[in-house]
Amino acid sequence: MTVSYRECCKLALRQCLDQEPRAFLMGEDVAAYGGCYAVSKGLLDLYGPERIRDTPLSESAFVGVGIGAAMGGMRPIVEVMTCNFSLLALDQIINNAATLRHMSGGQLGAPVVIRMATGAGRQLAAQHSHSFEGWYAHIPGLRILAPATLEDARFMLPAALREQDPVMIFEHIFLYNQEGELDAKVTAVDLERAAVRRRGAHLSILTYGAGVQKSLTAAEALAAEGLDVEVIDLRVLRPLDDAALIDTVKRTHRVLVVDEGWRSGGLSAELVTRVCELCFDELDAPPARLCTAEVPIPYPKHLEDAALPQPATIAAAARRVCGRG
Amino acid sequence: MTVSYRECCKLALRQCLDQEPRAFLMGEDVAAYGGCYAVSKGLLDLYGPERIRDTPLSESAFVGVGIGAAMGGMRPIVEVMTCNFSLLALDQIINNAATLRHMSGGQLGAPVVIRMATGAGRQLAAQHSHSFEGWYAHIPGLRILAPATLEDARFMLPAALREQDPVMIFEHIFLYNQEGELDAKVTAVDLERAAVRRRGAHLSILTYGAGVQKSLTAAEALAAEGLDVEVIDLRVLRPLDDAALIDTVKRTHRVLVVDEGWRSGGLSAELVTRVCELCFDELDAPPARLCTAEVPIPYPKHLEDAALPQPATIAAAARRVCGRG
Amino acid sequence: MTALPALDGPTALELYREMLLIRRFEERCVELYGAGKIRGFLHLYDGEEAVAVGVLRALAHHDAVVATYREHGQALARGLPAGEVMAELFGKREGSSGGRGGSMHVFDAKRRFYGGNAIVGGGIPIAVGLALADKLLARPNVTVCFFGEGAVAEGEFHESLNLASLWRLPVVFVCENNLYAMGSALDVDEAETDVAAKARGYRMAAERVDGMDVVAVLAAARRAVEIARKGAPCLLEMRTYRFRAHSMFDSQGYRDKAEIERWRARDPLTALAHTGKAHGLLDDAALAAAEVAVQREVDDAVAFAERGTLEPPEHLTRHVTAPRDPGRRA
Amino acid sequence: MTALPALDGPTALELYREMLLIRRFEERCVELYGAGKIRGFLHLYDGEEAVAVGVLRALAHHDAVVATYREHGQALARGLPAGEVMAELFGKREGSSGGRGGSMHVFDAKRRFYGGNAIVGGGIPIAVGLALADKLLARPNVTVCFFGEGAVAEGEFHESLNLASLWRLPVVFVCENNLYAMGSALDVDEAETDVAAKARGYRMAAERVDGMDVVAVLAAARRAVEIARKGAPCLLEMRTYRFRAHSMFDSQGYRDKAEIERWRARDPLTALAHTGKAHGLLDDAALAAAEVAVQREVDDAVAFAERGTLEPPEHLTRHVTAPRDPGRRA
Ligand SMILES: Cc1ncc(C[n+]2csc(CCOP(=O)(O)OP(=O)(O)O)c2C)c(N)n1
Ligand SMILES: Cc1ncc(C[n+]2csc(CCOP(=O)(O)OP(=O)(O)O)c2C)c(N)n1
Ligand SMILES: [Mg+2]
Ligand SMILES: [Mg+2]
Repeated sequence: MTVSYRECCKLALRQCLDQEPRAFLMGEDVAAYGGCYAVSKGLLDLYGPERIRDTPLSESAFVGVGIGAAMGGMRPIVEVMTCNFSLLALDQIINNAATLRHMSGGQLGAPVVIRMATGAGRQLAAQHSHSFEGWYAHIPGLRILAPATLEDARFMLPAALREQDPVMIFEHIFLYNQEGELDAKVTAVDLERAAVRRRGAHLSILTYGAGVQKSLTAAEALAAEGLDVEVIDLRVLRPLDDAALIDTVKRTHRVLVVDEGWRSGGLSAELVTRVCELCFDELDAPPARLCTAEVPIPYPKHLEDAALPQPATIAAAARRVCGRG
Repeated sequence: MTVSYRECCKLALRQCLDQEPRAFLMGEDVAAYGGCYAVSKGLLDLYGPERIRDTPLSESAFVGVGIGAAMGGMRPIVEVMTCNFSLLALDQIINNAATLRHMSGGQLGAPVVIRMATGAGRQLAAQHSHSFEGWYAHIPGLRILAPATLEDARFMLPAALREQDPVMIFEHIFLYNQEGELDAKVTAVDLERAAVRRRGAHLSILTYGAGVQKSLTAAEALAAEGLDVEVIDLRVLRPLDDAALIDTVKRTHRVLVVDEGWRSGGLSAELVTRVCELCFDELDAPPARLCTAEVPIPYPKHLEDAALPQPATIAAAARRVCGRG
Repeated sequence: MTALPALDGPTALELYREMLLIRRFEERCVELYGAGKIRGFLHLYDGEEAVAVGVLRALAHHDAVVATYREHGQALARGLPAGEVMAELFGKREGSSGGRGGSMHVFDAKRRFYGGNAIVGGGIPIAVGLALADKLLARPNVTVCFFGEGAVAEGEFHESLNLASLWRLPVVFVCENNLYAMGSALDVDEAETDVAAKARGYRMAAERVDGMDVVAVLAAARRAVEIARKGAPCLLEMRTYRFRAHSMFDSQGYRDKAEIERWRARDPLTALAHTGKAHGLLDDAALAAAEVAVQREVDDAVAFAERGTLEPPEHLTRHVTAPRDPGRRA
Repeated sequence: MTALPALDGPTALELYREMLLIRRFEERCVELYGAGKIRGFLHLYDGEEAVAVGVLRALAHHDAVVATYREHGQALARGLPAGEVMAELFGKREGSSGGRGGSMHVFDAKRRFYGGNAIVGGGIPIAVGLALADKLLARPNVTVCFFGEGAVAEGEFHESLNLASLWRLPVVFVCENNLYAMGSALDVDEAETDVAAKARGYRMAAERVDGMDVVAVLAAARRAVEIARKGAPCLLEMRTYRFRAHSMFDSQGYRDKAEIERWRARDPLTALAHTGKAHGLLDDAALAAAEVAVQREVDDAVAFAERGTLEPPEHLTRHVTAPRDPGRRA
């Protein structure tokens, strides 16, 4: 039976609400409207308005309320519609959620899960197309998740709900409609490790989110040319899985980072740097990165496409790293 | 005659207010109180309350008002007391100031200067010790400045005021009391280039802000050991001066980045990555970085000291990069 | 429909024509969205036309306007050429924002139309800043700031109203209270649903206006602009309604059809046509002529947009910052 | 000083003793700051003692408290051991927050004392969240949230009050209106300076209270806690004054000495001593004994802090996230 990424997100919410009586979902239009990307459609009827709570447009306050409720013993799942609006709540996320445990000397924690949509690709223009997940990964105290597969969309959230610290989950807007079979053997996922989505011998692509599918597409094309590409889905953007990086570089000796964040100061730089720090001597070529152009995302499709990494540009970059450019 | 960094900041403000009738200063406690770090002390008497405007504690609104006033033809200098509070204004900075020109197809710009204090080292604990300048450097549309010297404190602001786009200036709290002679030959500075603060042959330290002085101190100690270190003050954190990076690496072939930002996903990663991208083959050793530990800054002095790069740890890292560790 | 004190025939016809232009323009947008010519988010002003048309008629050309993502109505009422707005929706370089912005970011510097802001509440401080510039430069301008009633829950609304009042700035805040923020009814979002009362809480004049009645809107806007022109902010709470979905993705489970029908019965176009005729200011011939003219204007707009050109991808990184004097680095 | 309806001698003495403890504790802090034992920002409660002492006496131990960076008074009145608070100011591991927080971040999970927040307004949503948790878990608790009048300009204040009222949450908002936010007088910051009126604008009960009168504060707090206990938020605007500088760095050019002297004449300690004696609830011997006991408590606190230990630097990265089951990665 095929299922969509969106449905996986919903099943994940249901599991949380069914298994954890202290869990509740809160955010703008999660209840009556059903969620801006229809993820929570129907949940209001199932769980009622106490557990599926519509909030006013008050990002800073309702994220803070989620943090406070977590401190008070609840297990809030806060939906900030999209990462574009999360800037309004950033003070709460950084100065409260991420620092509370430390400031209190370990006495208190804020086990709140903050979900949001992220990414470009739907012609939503400059203010609605941000990819901030890599940027958030800079902040100590947060765990940052980027589900790229149906299984991760399905099982990361329940795992996040069991964490003792704040977790942010970034669901890519481009993936919601993605459909496929859920692997029946998977009933839970860890929140630690990167995953090898395709084995390869010549080059490692390090990516996450919507970059995974694009990189797999590129890898297929490259395979036809005799280039055997490994695709690593980082899954957890903070803390990064160093062991997985070392592992793959030892196998392929070449690295390409594919990141839908902007180039300068993005997560791509961290990955290149880690690879250099962890296994410089294993490298047969300078690690490279392919990122979104350093421009607020433009509205027209052809320009938006040109701004983002695409299978074709990924393939081209891969060839360059392998000296076939 | 010696002058302090704080006085240089004030002289810079005075030059702006004297030479540009459309300039005004706005922020919390800039007028009656004289600025939380006493930078604007006395300016209210000189320029009056229309040009030295106290604002309420409404960071998002008054930064947005600065952007709007800039769109309306003024040349606002907005002081956000410290970068710690700037998170509250981040939506305005990113979604309006940084994107306006692009969204409007180049018709409009927001020539606003946003100044703020940054940095740790005064035992102000987790919420008041952030170093966000490197993080801001991720955002296209912004120019990010980090004055580390008296001359830059004195002349970056007037230059910023002539820009057509938003500029953010991060003044390090540890530097305000720094004193010295202003170089009389300098009457203006550019907002483009990194500066070589010390010439050296064996290693390039790339740093900025309070890291410059610390690195120079380390360099002196290393000189006694026969290690000749070059210290590059980046000055402009966005856009980075690639030519200067290539230049110095070609001279020394070894790189250490010193950054008071957190390690993962910080500016340090971008610098390491650029160096790899621009001149991998010039490198005699993997580029290294020394950053602030990945922890909200703790209050006690000994732990805060341990969290931040210090001359001794810089020297130790430098030795390691040079194979003398 | 209020009495028509100083309204003359030509003005009545012009108000009608402007509302009709918005209506027909957006009807075409829906078709074009279906055809894939317009993409991204598209928020229609259907039902709310009287607000933009009435308010903006009270402005002078030197005044400024700040709007939201639901701003086709404001853009057209402000006099932006329909062809340029349509070209923007097509993402063409001939568009109001050179095609970079799309439906949510229509700008026109010449006409002091400052967007087009897709962050709820994000434009409010901008408007206050524009007004501050006007005050500091001693220009006699007023800035009108549109936002929905949903924005009232954002902290920025409060911060901005306080500042505007504290500094006595010439802003007219226009709250388009269409009762819903996406799917959230006002009383789901607000403990106190009287928006005008909130403004009075900042010591500024505020009025609640029937936003389905363009004549009432115009009259209230004239009063408001006069207050602002004298140097004080004020707020107009426009009670209005959107007849259609929030955007192209909205199944509207949060309200019932009967409610929509009740409001449709108060369609601002029909209402004006009716009263205009009753008072002898409008007649069927004039209305029919307006329909023809507007249809042509919309046809022309679409043709203009169709003819428009795409920016070459090599221009991608333009307009991030102003072009720099290449000599500078030397 | 208000009449003393139900106040008995022991309670009067206890209120006095608590206020005196805060006063003497902080006087010692100033000395210790001069001696370099305490560093960072240090904000004194000098003059405002009646607020924390009166409000927190109205709470049960299961209630919760959220405070600001000016929270020594709240911490002590909440019953945190003076030695632990002082050790925190010394940065010692025996401190309330293990030394990690310092003056601005005193926490005590056992006593439901949730800090210590140095971002103006930052604690307000946290308090609303704590109250939401109590409501959802059907616990009969109330959360008290302290903040200064400067915080009223922050958008978060408005967003939070709206939410608390909309969802009918058991929060008592306590605005410590000491007339200044650093150097900004309230009328420099606010178009409307009546804070209680702002709360009423969110349909919540609000009262203005003489914050220099601990008995009035206690009475008002009891009323407020009762309202909250029944499931509705309310706000108390405490009119008070800080006798000293905002922090250790403040030349106080923004107010004149005479104003300070006028307020000093209303010192909450002297005022309570005076009325207490007039009503036969306190006598000189009891006050003198309180002085001796408090001095000893402060001496002991300093000694405790001095004896405290420093966390080894190898522990630096502790308490960023909870320790993880090492098996997890397997
Ligand atoms: C800060 C922010 N939060 C959420 C959104 C998503 N969003 C877009 S429109 C909207 C509803 C706004 O309602 P209202 O202000 O009443 O305006 P209307 O759409 O009714 O005209 C929401 C929640 C946004 N764009 N910005
Ligand atoms: C968001 C934010 N902005 C600015 C500051 C700097 N600051 C610290 S205290 C203060 C004044 C606050 O005044 P008020 O709320 O009245 O409290 P009081 O200090 O008088 O007790 C300011 C501006 C801050 N800590 N947080
Ligand atoms: Mg609405
Ligand atoms: Mg105050």
